[in-house]
Amino acid sequence: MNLQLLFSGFSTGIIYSLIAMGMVLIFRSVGIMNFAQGEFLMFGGYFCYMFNRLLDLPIGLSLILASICMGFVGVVFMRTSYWPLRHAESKAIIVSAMGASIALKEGARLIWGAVPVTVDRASEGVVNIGTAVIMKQNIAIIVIAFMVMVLIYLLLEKTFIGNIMQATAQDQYMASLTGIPVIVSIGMTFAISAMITGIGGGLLAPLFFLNNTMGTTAGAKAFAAIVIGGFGSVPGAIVGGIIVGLVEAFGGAYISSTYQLVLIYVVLFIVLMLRPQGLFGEKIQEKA
Amino acid sequence: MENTMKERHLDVLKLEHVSKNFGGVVAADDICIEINPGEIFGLIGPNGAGKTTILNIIMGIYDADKGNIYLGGTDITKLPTYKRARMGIARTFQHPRLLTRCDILTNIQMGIDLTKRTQKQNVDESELRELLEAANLQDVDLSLSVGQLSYGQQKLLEIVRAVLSHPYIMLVDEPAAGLNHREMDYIVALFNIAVKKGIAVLLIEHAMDLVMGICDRITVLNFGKQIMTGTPDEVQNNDEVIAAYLGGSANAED
Amino acid sequence: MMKGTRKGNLITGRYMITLTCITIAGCFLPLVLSSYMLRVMNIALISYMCVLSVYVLLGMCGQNSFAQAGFWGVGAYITANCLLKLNLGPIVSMIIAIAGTALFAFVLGFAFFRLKQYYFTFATIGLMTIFNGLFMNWKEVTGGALGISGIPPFAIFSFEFSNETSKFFLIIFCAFVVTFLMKILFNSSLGRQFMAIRDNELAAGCMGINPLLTKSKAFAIGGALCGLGGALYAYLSGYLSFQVFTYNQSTMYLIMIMLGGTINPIGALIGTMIISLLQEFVRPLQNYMQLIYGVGIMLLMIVQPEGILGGIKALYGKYNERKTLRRSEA
Amino acid sequence: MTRKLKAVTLLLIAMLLAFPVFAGGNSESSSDGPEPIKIGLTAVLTGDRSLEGQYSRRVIEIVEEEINGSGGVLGRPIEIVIEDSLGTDIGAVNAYRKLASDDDIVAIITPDSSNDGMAQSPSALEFRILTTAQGSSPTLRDMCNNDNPYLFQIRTCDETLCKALIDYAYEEFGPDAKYAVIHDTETSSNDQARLFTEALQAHGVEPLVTVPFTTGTKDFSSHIAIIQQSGADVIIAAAFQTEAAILIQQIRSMGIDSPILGSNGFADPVTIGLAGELCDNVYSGVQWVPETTNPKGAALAAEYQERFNEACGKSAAQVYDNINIICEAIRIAGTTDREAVRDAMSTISDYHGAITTYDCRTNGGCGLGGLLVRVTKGQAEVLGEIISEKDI
Repeated sequence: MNLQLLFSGFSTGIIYSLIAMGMVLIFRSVGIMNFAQGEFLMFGGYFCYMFNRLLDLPIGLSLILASICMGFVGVVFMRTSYWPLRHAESKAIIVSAMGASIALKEGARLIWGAVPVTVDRASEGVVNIGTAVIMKQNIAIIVIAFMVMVLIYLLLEKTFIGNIMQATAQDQYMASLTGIPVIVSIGMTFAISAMITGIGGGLLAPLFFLNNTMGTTAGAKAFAAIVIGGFGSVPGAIVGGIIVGLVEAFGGAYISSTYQLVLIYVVLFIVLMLRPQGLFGEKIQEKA
Repeated sequence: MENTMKERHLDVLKLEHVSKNFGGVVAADDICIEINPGEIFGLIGPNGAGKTTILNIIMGIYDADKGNIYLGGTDITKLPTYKRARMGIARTFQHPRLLTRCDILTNIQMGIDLTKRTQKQNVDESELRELLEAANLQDVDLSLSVGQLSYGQQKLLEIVRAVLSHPYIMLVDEPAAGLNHREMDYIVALFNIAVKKGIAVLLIEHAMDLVMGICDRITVLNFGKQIMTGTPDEVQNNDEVIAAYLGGSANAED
Repeated sequence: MMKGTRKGNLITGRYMITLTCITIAGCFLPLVLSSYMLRVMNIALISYMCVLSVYVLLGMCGQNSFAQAGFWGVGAYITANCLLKLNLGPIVSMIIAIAGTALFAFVLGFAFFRLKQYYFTFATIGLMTIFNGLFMNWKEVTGGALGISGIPPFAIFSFEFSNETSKFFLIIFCAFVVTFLMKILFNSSLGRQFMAIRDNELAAGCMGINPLLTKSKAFAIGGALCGLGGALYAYLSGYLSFQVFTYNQSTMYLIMIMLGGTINPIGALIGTMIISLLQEFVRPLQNYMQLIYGVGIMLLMIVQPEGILGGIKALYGKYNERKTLRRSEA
Repeated sequence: MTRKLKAVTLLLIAMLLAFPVFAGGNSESSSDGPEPIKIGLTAVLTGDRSLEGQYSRRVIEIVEEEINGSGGVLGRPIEIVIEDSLGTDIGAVNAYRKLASDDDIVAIITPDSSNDGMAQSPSALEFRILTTAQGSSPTLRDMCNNDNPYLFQIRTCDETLCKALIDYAYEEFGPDAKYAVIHDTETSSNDQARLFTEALQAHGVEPLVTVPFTTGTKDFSSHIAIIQQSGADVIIAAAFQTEAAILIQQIRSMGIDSPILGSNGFADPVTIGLAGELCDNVYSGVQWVPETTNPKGAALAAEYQERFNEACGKSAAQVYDNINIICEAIRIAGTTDREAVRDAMSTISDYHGAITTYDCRTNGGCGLGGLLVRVTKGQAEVLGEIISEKDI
C-alpha cells in the first residue's frame, strides 16, 4: 500500500516540480513570482486535448505540439503582462499577472467549454509490484518529467542560448550592454517556462481531468514547493515539488484526509521556521 | 539638557578586542576603542579596511565573533539593534535612509519620537530651529516631500534627526561623501552643536581636511587591523599610516 | 507633536478628501440607489475596510499579506457564534469580534514576521488555505460546509437595522470612523514606525524600532479592521459560508488597492469602488463578464502601474517641483 | 509608455466599460406582441461550477421555445432573465437582488447549490417573491418549511434517494455485506454521506470506515488505501462529477471492482463521459439521467442531445422543471402578481415534470422521487423508479 502511495505521490509531486521549475525560471530572470503559472498548466492540458481528442493525433505527438503552442502562449503572456510593466513596482506586475490568470481561465472556458475533458494516457494499464498496483501513467509521468528536466538543464548550462538567458537573468542592464537582445532572451525564458508547465498539464490530464479552474490549486501547491525548496533554486523547486506530492499522499492516508491541502502548508511553516530560506535557498542578505 | 553621561562613567562607548570575519575574510581584528563623552572620534583607513563593518558591529547589524562592546558601562554585545538604539546610539548611513514617501517634518519627527520614548522629554522648537539653521535648511518648506531635497540636504537632515534623538553617541558614516565645501561647513556646525550637548561622535570619513580639522582622536584601520590611535598630528606623522595610505601599499590614495 | 508648517500638500491632506467623499456618499446614495445597488455599495464598503487593512499592512508597513480574507472570516464567525451560541448582544459581539481577530492576528504576527519579504507573502497564502479549510470543515464553530444561517441583524437598544438603508447607514458610519482612525494612525508615532520599516527595516532598527513587534502591531490593526468588516458582513447578509472567505477574495483586495494606489486610503476607496462596480457593471455581458474583467485589470495596471492615485500624485509632484525651484531661485 | 499611447489605452478602457451600459438589459426583448412574463434565474456562469451555468443557459432556449410555441402563459410569451452568481454567496445575493428589484420579474430560481439558496433566503423574505431552490440538502428543506414561506425546494430531498438506494442495496447484496463510506465535505455530499449512514443504521449495519476529503482533491490513493485496509466489499461514495470520475477511475485502477453506491454525481453523463467503461457496476439513486424512463424527461433529453450534441445534464433538467412548475403556478394564479403566484404554488399537489412528480403543499422537498440506476457498459440503465409520499 505504501508503494502505491509513494508512486502516486511522487508522480503528482513531479508535476508540481514542473510548475515550480517554470516559476523559478521566470523568478530568476525577472525577479517576480508568476501568479498565472497555474493557468499555463491548464492551457497545456487543453492544447493536448485539442490535438489528441479533437484532431485524433497520438498522445506523444499531441504533447509535443501542445508544448510548442505553450511556447507561443508564454511569449504572448510576457509581451502583454510583464513587458509593459518591467520598470514598474513588482506589486504592479503581480496584479497584472492575476488579471491575466482570470482572463486565461475565462478564455479557456469560452474556447473549450465548461465540461471536464480528458486525454489518452501516455501509457495504458497497470504494473503489479508485490501487492501494490501502480498505474503505468504514473511511471510515464516520472520518466517524461525527468527527461524534460535533463533537457532544460542541458539547454541552460551547456548551450549558447542558455548562457544568454542566464546572463539576462543575472543582470538585464549588463546583458543589454553586451549586445544581448534582452526582450528576446526574456521571451525565451517565458516560452520555456510555459512549455515545461504545459507538458505537466498534458501528463496530468488523464489522471485528474481538465477543467478551466484546475490551475489555481496546482499553482498554490507549486508556490509551497518553491518556498520549501528555497527561492530561486531550480533543484530546490524540483525537490520541493516532490516533497509536496509525498506529503499530500502520505498525509492524506495517515494524518487526516479532510485537511490534506492544509497539511502541505503546515509542512511549509515547519520548514520555514527551521530554515527561513528554504532547503536550498541562500539567506536574503539585507544590506545596511 | 545637561548630559548625565559625564557624571555616570568616564567613556561613552568601549570596544574590547572586537573581531569579526566573514568566512576567511578578516573584517575586524582585535579592535580596542574608547570614546569619551562629547568627543569627536575619527575612524579612517583605505577602502575595504573594515570601517563600516565596525559601525555595523556597534549597531548590532552584525554580531561580533569575539570581544564585547560597552555603552556607558553596560555590555550591549548581545542586544538587538533596536535596543541599542534606544539606549542611546544614533546612526546615519553612507546613502541616506529617509522615509522617501513622507515629508521632511515626518522624518524629523522620527528622531523626536525616539527621544520621547527613551527620555520622556519633549523637544522644543528652538532646538529644532537651531539645528536647521546650522544645516542651512531653515527656509525649506517642511511639508515638502523628502525626495525634493538635494543629496547633500538629505545627508544633513539625517544628522539633524540623529542629534534630535539625544543619543549618547552618534555613528556618522561618510557624511561628507558627495557634498560640496559649503555643505561640509554645515556638518562641522552640526557636530559642534552635538558636542555642546555632550553627544560623542564616531566619524568615518575620507575627506582628510575635515577629519584632521575636527577630530579629537583618530584610529587608523587597514585590512581590519588597528594600526594606531592618537591625535590628528600624531597620526599624520606616523610612518606606518603613511605607508598604508601613500607609500608601499598597492591601493591608490583617493 | 511638533507644530510644523503643514500645508495642504496632497500627501498630508489626503484624509480630508476621503472623509468628505464618505460623508457625501452617506447622505446622497441611499436616496439615489435601488436596494440592489445599495447592497452592492454595502458589500463594497465592507470590502473597503478589508482593503484598508491591506493599506495598513502593504501601504504603510510594506508587508504583502494574502490572509486578509481569512481574518475577515474569523471576524464574521466570531460574531455569529457570540450572537447565536453565547447569545450576547450585537454590540458586545462586534467588539469581541474586532478584539478577538486583532489579538489572533497579533499572536500569529510573532510567528510569521520572522520571515522576510517573499517568504512572508507565501506563508500568508498558506495561512489563507488553512483558514478556508477550517471554515469548510470545522462543523462545531463554522457550521461546516452548510455554514451558519439566521444571524439576527444589528440592533441598538430597540432599533433594529433590518432594512437595506439602515444597514447602509450603519456600515458607512463605521467606514467614516475607521478612515478617521487611519488619519490618527498615519500621523502618530506608530504610523511613522510602520513607514520606517517599509522603507528599510535595518534603518528602522537603528532608530529604536523593534521590527517584529511593530509588524505584529500592523498585523493586529489589519486584523481589527477585517474583524469589523466580518462582523458587519454577518449582520448584513445573515448567512455565512466558506464560499466567500477564499484566496481569490484576498487577491481581490490586493488588486483593489493596487488599482487605487497604495499611498493613502483614498486609493483604497477608489480601488474598491472601481472593482466592485466594474463587477456589477459588466453583468450584462453575461458569459464574457469575467474575461473583460480580467483584461480590464491588466490594462489598468499597464496604463497606471502606481494606481490611479499614483498618476495624480505624479502630476502633483511636477507642480510641487516647480514650486521648490521658484523658491530656491528667489 | 508614450503619452499618446496612454491616452489611447485609457480611451479603450472607457469604451470597454461603457459597452455593457448600452448593451442594456438582455438582448432578445421582443418588442412586438404582448409584454413577456419574466422569470429570473441565478446560475453560476463563471468559475469552478460554470458547468451548471452552461446547462442552464442552453436548456432555457428549449423551454422558451416550447412554452412560447404552445401559446405562452396567460396568452403572454415568457422570457427567462439569467444573472451570473459567480459561485459565491455574495455573487448569488447580488444577482438575486438585481432580478428582484426589476418589478416585472414574477419568480426567481436559485443556483443548483444549497449554500446559495440559504444565502438568498433573507433577500427572498425582504422582496416577498416566489423563489424555487434547486439545493437538495435537508437543512435547506427545514428552512423552506419553517423560516421562509416564499422558498420552495423544487427538488427531491436527498433523504428519499439515499434511503431508496440503501434499501435496494441491502436486498441486492444481503445483510452481511460490509460497507465503507467516502465523501466530499462540500454541503450536499456531506449530507448525502450522513443520510447513507443513517439508512444503513436503520438496517442495523454500521459502515466500517468513513473517509472525508475536501473539494478539489485530485489524488485519492491515500483515501482508497484506507478503504482497502478496512476490507469493505461495497463502497458508498458522495461527490461532484469531476471528483466522482477521478475516484471511480482510481478505485478501478487499484484493482478494486466491488460495487459502488454513489450519490447523483456518480451516474451523471459527465462522469460517465470521463471515466467511460470504468463506471460499470456503479449504482446510484439519482434525480436524472438522460436515459430516463419518464416520458417528458426522455423527450427533453432527445431534444437537448439533438440541439447541442451533448448529453442533457441534471442541472438542465432541473431548470426545465423549475421553469415549467412556475408557469403552472402562474396559470393557476391567473395573474403575475407575486403574492398570488406564491399562493398558487402551494396549491400544486401532483405536477408531472421531466424528473419526477412534485407536491408543493409544504415548501420543503417538493420533489417526490427519482430513478434507481446502474451503469453497465458505459450506459446508465434504469432499474426502477423511486417514488415516495409526502406526509402533510
